[in-house]
Amino acid sequence: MSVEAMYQEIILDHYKAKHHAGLRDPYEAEVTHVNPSCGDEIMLRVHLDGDTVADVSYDAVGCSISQASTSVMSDLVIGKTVDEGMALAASFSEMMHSRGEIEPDEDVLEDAVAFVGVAKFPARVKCALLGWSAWKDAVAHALAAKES
Amino acid sequence: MSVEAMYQEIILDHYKAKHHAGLRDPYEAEVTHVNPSCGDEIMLRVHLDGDTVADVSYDAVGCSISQASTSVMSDLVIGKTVDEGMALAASFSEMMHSRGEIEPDEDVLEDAVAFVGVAKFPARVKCALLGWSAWKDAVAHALAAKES
Amino acid sequence: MPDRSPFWLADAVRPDFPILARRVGEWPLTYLDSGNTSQKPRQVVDAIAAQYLEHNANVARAMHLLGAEATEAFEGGRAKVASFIGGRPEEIVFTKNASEALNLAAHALGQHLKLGPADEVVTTVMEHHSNIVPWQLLCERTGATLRWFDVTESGRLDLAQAHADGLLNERTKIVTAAWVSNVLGTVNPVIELAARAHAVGAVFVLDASQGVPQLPTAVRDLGADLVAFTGHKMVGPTGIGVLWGRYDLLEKLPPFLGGGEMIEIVEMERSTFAPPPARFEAGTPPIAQAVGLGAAADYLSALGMDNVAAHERAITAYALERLNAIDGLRILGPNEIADRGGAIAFTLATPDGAEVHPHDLMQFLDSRGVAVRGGHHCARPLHKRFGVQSSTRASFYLYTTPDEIDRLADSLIYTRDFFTRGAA
Amino acid sequence: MPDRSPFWLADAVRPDFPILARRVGEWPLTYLDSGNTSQKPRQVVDAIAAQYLEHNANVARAMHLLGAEATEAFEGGRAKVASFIGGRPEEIVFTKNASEALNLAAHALGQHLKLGPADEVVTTVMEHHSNIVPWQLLCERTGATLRWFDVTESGRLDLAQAHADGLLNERTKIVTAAWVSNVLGTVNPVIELAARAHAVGAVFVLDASQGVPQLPTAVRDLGADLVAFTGHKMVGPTGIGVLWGRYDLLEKLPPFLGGGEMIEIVEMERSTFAPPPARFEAGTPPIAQAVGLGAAADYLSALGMDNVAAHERAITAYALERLNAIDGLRILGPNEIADRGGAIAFTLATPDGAEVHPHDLMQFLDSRGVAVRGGHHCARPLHKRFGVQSSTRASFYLYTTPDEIDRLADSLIYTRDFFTRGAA
Ligand SMILES: Cc1ncc(COP(=O)(O)O)c(C=O)c1O
Ligand SMILES: Cc1ncc(COP(=O)(O)O)c(C=O)c1O
Repeated sequence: MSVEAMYQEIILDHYKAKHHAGLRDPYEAEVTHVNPSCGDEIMLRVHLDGDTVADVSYDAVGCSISQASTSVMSDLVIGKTVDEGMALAASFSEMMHSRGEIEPDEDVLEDAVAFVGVAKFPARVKCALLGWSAWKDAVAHALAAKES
Repeated sequence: MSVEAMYQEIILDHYKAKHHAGLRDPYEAEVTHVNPSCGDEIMLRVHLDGDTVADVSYDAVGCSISQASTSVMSDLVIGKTVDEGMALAASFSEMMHSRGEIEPDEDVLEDAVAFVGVAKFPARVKCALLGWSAWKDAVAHALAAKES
Repeated sequence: MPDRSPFWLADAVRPDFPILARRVGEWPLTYLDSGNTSQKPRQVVDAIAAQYLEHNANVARAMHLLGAEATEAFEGGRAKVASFIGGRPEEIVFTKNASEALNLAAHALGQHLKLGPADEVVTTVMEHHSNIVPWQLLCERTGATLRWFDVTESGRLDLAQAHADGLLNERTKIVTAAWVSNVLGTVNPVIELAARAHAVGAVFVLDASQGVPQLPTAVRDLGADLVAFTGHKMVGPTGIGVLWGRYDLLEKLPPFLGGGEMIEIVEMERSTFAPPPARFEAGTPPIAQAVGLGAAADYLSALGMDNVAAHERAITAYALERLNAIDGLRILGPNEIADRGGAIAFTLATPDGAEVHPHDLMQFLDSRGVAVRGGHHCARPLHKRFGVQSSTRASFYLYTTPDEIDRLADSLIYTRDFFTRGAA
Repeated sequence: MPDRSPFWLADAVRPDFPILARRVGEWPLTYLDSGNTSQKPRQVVDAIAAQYLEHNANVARAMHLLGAEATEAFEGGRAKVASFIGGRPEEIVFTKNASEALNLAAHALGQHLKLGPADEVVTTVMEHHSNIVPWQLLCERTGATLRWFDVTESGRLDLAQAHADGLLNERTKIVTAAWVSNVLGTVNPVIELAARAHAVGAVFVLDASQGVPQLPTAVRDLGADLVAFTGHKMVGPTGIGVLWGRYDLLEKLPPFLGGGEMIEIVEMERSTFAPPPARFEAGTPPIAQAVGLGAAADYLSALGMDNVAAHERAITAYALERLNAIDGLRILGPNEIADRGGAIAFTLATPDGAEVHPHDLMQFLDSRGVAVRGGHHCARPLHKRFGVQSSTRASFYLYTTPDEIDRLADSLIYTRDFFTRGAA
């Protein structure tokens, strides 16, 4: 697959106009994740309302893949339950580690299916996962905070 | 040259019965030298009487080459002036670094000419020089002590 | 040879580097990441293979035939490296890379100078992380304060500001800087820095990782007390670096790593240590790597480091010309060839002003066979100083051709236009 | 294969080691110094050459095609080494040799455990200098006390005496020992030592430099918290060593060397560090060496470490038999094959009781093509404990044949007789 095909319109659109970007209140957990090999960084907040992901807000610098993936992620998980969000994260991660050999389910992953091409470029898989890992980590923190 | 030829009778004789061995009083300087690659060690004392090397005594462990060379050295320098001893040390060192290509002067180096064969075995040159370096170092210390 | 092409060296050496004939899909490989690591000529790889297959043994402590051959080859490597930089063999300490050499310098100097809370260590904001973090860790251990030279907008050390701020003063115990910046390409005024450090009684440590590969080096003329560099950037193997030191300073430094080979007498209660360089080389040294690095020094010497430096200048000048002609491209650091090495870092924006992220840029270039580096190049503080998160870096070496620069420029334009279309 | 020779492995592998076909004058080379460093098969040398000539680039930070290939090859090496010892890739820290691995352990543990004057570190008198000096330096830095296990006359750790002396107690913070002694060949009761260390709450560090090359290794079963070993003794390249650690311990340890690759975020004021193993790998790692070590692990795995260990036992048993039959020869350490590795150190005396010095012995053997090591083998305290200044050591590996043992025995007799004649 060509690199041009990997950079699908959807990805470039999200990159140009990131959804849910910026840091907002209220939030229960804030985390910073870094991809040290390329320097991409993200600070991400999660606000839970009961079991529901009420908001995800973030401040991030990085490549189009990491930025667009974070934007798509925020679209997908906001309004879902934590469990649904985690299931999405697992599906996305599975797709990204498939080297492009899984046919992703567009009904589930929506815009995120655009990243299936990225899975063919192992060096970029980390980029696509950066926002998702930050989100999972932040949710874990938020749940832990609720417990105690 | 064969290894058997390198181990001349003279060397083995000195090895079996080391001349001037043991640590004696009086002395002006005592040094310890080590060959870390093989573990050979020597503690050596020098007693100067004016400009004359009145005694060299030592306690050493090591191979036949280092032991015999120290024994021969003590024979050569005891009773000589410091300058004569240093000149001998220089001649010996020159012979040892010649890779066996110098014809040593038996009138000057006496028994020490037996070590010319050792010069053909670079790994053993350090062995033959151990006692001589210790002697030069001890003399330097003794002279320095006299100065101050 | 007045009618020789200014780029004759590349044509002469390329047959020695079979990897440069590789293709990336339909494109020829265009390797412009030599500042990261250089390619290796057959001569170096063959020397390493011959060492393993014909002369392999441990050194120093093995005195049989193979041991003698291995020791001669290993110490021969040390002697070649020494003469390559105008030093003496006993001043060459082999480490695993430049980073270890700098950590060794930090540990040994810290202990030797009895560094404490009243002392200051000075580095620069343009350093590679390997010449920042060891000094941060040293300051953390000892309570000393880390300070640094800033840079000007054009990417030169801001000596005037440093002077005004009294950056170097009687509290300064160690000053360190890179000879050549791995990002900006800036060649720093090493002799002047050394003199300023010495004027306040400080030790001057030079990170020559990007200097030794490109410039003829006479280590004594640079004025530095300790000099670190790395094998893999000078057509040599990975797994070996060098710390050169003035012998009278090395002699005073305590050991860093302990173990076999660096000792004199070991008792369970205490040990004494060998003289330099052995004192700083604990355990089995990088034997085959020293042989390989010796072969690398021979290879470069045979070509002539003057020729290598002239080629670097010519190809960098050509690259500056081609890159400066690209709309939206902004070069970080010196934009003229004076006092400049063969690394060019830049950012690229589409006509609407949006930056093409270096990571995306790199990927597009790679798809056309052009290998550059995107990121902060182990110099995050410098990028922050320039207000950018990251950059793209093309870096050149003796085998780089003007055709490769053309392919770089064409690919940059293509990529910028792709992202411009995306915006439309 | 019931009628296979017990030494079939050597015949099978010798063609892979061209150096073993060398001659020393009129004699065939008899390489019996594998405990010092092993020879390398073509497969390992070819893997290194291919890495340099076809896939060379820096790792992790280079994301172009060659960078991806180099990263995959390098991390592939890590994965192979991990599976060779039954560990996980993220538990494998690459160092330059075993000595650096042990120094890293000493520095990181010392800081992590906040070692101080009330604490004790325990090693053994049979250690290689590389497992003594780092702990001496640690104790010097922190004020802790270094203590050690003694050995019995037969060369085993004296556990009874240690128990009686309360060697391990509530002050003990670190216990370290060799798996297999590089001098005596003793295989130490690692699992028991680990359990005793853990019983007093201490961390157990294993020097497996002579163990991993010879014995099937399942690092989790050994019970050690940190395990060090070295590439060049296991048919791998020089310039690479390994520190394996339990991940939950590695995760808690502070960095040792600072620089590129081991960081997370660098600011001039402070830095944060990457998770293990990167945290402990500052600078460009030994890339080609990791590829070579991976090939070495593959080579040994394909033969089967059970077979390698069986060969080591068989050849050592044969050597013990031949050497014990030589008048005047005294073996240091275990004289039976149980719990014994493939290194035999000995002294040799003429009938009048005079020792043939190991250095002289070695030279005579070398003149007949037999390569052994004479000296203290980086274990001076152990030699002192046995009341000898030095010894001669023959050490074997998968390619050692009974013919070679015969040549060793014949040469020893010849040399003893030469020095006997000298005495007459
Ligand atoms: C038992 C033991 N520990 C440590 C070492 C040190 O290994 P290296 O020299 O590769 O650091 C050796 C080998 O020399 C050894 O035999
Ligand atoms: C200026 C500079 N210093 C230090 C280093 C570190 O060298 P190494 O990674 O070989 O330790 C590099 C290269 O990465 C460099 O460019």
